[in-house]
Amino acid sequence: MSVTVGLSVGIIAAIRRNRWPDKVFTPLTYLGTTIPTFWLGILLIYVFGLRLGWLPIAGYTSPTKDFFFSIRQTVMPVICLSLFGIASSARQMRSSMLEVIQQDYIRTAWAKGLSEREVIQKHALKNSLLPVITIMGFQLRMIFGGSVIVETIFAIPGMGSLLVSSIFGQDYVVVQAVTLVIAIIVLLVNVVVDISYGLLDPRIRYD
Amino acid sequence: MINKQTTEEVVFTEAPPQVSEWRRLRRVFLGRTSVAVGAAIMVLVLLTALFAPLLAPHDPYLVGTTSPLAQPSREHLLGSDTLGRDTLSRLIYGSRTALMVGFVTVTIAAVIGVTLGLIAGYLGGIPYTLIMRIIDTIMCFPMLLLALVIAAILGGGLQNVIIALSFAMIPGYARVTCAMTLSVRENDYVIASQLMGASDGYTVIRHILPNIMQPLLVMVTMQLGSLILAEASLSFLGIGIEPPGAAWGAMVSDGYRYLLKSPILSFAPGVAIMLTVFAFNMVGDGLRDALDPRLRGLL
Amino acid sequence: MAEILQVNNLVTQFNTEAGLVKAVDGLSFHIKEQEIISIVGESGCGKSVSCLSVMQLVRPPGKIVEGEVLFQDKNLLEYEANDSEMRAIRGADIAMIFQEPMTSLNPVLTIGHQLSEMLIKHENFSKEDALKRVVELMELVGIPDAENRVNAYPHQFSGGMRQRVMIAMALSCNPKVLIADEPTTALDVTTQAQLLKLMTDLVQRLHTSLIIVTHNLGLVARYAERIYVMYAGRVIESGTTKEIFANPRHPYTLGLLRCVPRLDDEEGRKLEPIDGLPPNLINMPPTCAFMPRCSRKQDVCRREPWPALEEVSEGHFVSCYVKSQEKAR
Amino acid sequence: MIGMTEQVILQVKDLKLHFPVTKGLLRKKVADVKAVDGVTFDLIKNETLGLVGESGCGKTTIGRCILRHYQPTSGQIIFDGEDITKTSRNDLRKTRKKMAIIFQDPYSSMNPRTSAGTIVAEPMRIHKMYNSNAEYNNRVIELFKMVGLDPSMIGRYPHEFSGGQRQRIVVARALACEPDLIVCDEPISALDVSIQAQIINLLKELQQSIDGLSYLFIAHDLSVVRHVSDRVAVMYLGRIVEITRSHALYKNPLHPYTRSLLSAIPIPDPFVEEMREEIILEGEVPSPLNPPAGCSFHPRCFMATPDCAKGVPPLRDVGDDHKVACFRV
Repeated sequence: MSVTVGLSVGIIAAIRRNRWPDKVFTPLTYLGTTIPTFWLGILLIYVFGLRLGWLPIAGYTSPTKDFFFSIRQTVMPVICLSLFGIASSARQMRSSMLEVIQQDYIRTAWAKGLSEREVIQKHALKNSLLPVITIMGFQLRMIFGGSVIVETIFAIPGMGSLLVSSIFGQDYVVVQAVTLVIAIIVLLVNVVVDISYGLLDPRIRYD
Repeated sequence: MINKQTTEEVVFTEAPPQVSEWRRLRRVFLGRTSVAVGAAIMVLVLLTALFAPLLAPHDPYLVGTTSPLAQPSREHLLGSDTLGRDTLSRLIYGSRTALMVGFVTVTIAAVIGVTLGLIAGYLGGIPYTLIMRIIDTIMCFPMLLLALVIAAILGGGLQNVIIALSFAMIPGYARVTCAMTLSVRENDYVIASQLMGASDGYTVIRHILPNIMQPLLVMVTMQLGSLILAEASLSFLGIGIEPPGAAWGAMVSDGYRYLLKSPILSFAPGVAIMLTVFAFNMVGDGLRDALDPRLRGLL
Repeated sequence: MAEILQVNNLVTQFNTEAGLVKAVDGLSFHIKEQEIISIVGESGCGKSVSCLSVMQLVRPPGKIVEGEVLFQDKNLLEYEANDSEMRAIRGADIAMIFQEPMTSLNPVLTIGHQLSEMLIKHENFSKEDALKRVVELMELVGIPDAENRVNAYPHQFSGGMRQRVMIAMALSCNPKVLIADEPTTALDVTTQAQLLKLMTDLVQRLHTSLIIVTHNLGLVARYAERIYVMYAGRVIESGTTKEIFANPRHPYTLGLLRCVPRLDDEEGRKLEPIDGLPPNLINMPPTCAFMPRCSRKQDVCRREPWPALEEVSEGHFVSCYVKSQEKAR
Repeated sequence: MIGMTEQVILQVKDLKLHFPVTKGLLRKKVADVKAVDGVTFDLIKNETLGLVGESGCGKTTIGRCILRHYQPTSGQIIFDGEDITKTSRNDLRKTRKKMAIIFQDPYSSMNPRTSAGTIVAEPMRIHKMYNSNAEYNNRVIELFKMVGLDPSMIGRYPHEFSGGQRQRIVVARALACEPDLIVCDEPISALDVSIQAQIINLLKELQQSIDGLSYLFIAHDLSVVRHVSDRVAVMYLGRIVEITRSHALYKNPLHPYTRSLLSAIPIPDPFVEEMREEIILEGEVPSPLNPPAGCSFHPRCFMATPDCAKGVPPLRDVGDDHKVACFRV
């Protein structure tokens, strides 16, 4: 999923704080959280689909049918969906890291004579990931919200566009069903987040 | 008396000289370019919305002021849409829709959410469990989907969009307020007030509310940005404003079909949305940094 | 015995939004091999910042402006803060124990991991050997059931036990100098006594020099051989503990000794507080910083700049124009 | 022995407070934390009773019970002739007017968004003591003068005061409704050494000038408690182990815990320190969740015999207003 991409980019952006990567990435993350998904989709279609003609503008093909065409079709929707996630997890990671390096135990790590790389990797990273993981749960929900729009724009027959069309068609049984499915997925994700939180933070253990 | 106040002591105080909140605010808002630009855009958008009838060069609802899908010209700076309506005027009127939905929704959501959060956080026990369980359940659904479904059940129209978005926003406020109340409640001055014999209402209004106001203000500002984004998304999907009303999201959606012929039609409202959201986020960011006590001394 | 660590004219400043804070303002002190000295002062007098400056661990906006930190005749301030030379000294030659045992250990790493890190880094231990040594170290500092608790996390330890871990960590590479910054302030009295006894016993066995940084005059009297009294970023009086307690010459030292309640007080003794408030270190006037609170000040104190340290008897230095002759009690 | 002429303002009889420990979703009770486990003492009008012990011994909890912040599990608290464990919420308001509390941390004791004058006036306004703003103002000015603050600082906000000045404001607030009892919960331990004496002296002077003002002085520092109190109660794991006149406590401590506690506190005098015997206690304070059987101190006690594990020693009078809970004395 695109969340993984988002997080790894976020970490890289965060660790190189206050140097040139920070100066480049941070404004970009602001841009990423303010750009409307649907508008980004249209921009992408306009530039890569219509002007340059590199990628197909819409539709969905099963990867078993035509693998490469399918990949090319999914590039733009994935970028669209993941940009917000990448941007906001990068921002979260950065501020969380900045907070962690102020802590007493980081001072202890410095006092041990460790190098910057060791201090960051061994002592700061795990701690600063904790709040980011909580945010990731939220992000997944945002992606579900976004998928409604992205599927509409790129004419992908998915759950989101099904929901929209059934809402307009006033087919409430389908609306109910789709909502239920999404709620269950979100719940499952929350459980996964909770479990990984417990694995990372020894202070939280479940009976 | 033990502690004689001498003139010399005025020079030597233990408490560091504090930089007043206004000064910090000014420093953050003028010192950081992004925040300053954000604040400027925000003021601009607010003024545009307020004086839309004076600023708009044409009637935004008048069909056929020029030929349909006209390209930008001196008369029509941003061209016209399929019905020949002036895009710039519709853009200006669209700011009203965006801000109106934003402000009204934030107000409704904040009032209800903060009240719920205060009750849950201050009383604890059964009210806490009850309120937080309901909040958690609502939070299982993505905000946009929730608003979409509610709007679908209630039917279109701006009013229902506001209701739907408010409902989707309440859990956020309730959660944040509850968490802050729980931490403020632990302060000795709250306990002291209770032990003096103050009533719960007095304690909440005098001691808790004033001390959670600042972070709430930051949250409200930030959420205005995401609300404008959400409203745009809904109107893009065709929910919300009814024709011939102007909304940015709907304008993007209209222009989308004529992307090759007249790209400006969907680009212009997109830029407007982005700038406005950016402005509110920046101002919120600036407020947060200026008001964060942990950053005191660092800025 | 030879001086192992010598700090000369150290100046550390913090550039804050409220103004320039001279946290340490021309501090000099030294410690000999196997000596136990104490730096005494109230909060905000710059004692913690001095320790961090020695290790070059001052964080921005703090900055070491000038001075020398001579360790085995090398000036540590010539190294960049995160140079490999500086890092090789940190932990291995000069170790530090911090005030807050609750927050000074990394919550997500095991005790064993945190203790073995320095052994692997500075002493080239293998992972297995390091863990064996860690168990020995934990037993040395009196942590019961060390074998099993190697894999525990800090939150499973009490404050006292965590500070024992910190002591074990600090002494793991046999440092030449151990700096303990308010090591027991956050702990209970009986735990405090346990830990200081442990620490002083261990440094004697390991031939380590110990600097106890504290505001507690009782601890100083019990454990330190020499003391430095700090006020507003400077040493205002120094000498052997017995000399200072018997003949305090600076009015501030005298005031400190008279304002604390003692267990062996006569019934009805009235405490004599020091008037006024500790100074805030922004925009300090050039005169003696204690002058506004001083009950023995004379005209010369208002006119002249802060007096230099002056030797009044062998090894007893004081920075004061008046030099009180009164006894502490 | 309490003389007939002395008026008892507060009587605590067999006070117990057990916090249930719950587990799981259904909040099933699995155990009790016996924070306070059968405490009995009297407080005489105009007297200061010191309550001393290490963290977790229940001293703060007792203070909070007396103010009915916590509802005791059993026992009686008789304040001014009335058992306040059973008063209704409405009548409690009247009782609370006659009691006040001073907290440890002067920074969190005051709402940062209200001015010093408003803070001091708050209890009076809650109890609607006066009719006009001018009357409130005059009383606030009077209180400011009483605690040694310049009345011109009434309009200032908490962050503009130093720690010591804030604690004076808190004292002024506590005095506002002319209470009979002030619970001082570690009122000086967050302050600087040179400021502590100012607050101690202030509290003592106020007691001398205000007729009928009693203090319950809770602290961990025995030298401070001994200095301010007429009588001292030493607590260990929710129980009082020794209670006596304060000067007798240093001269003739009976309970082994009191003796080791006294020994753990260093005296700021190197000459005295050389002569003192050191009793270093083994181990740490056990968890009140699972206290040792019998005398809860026996696992750490240097005087313990096997019999000590068999029963809880009662607090018995050994004459001269001295009570101790130990089988061996």
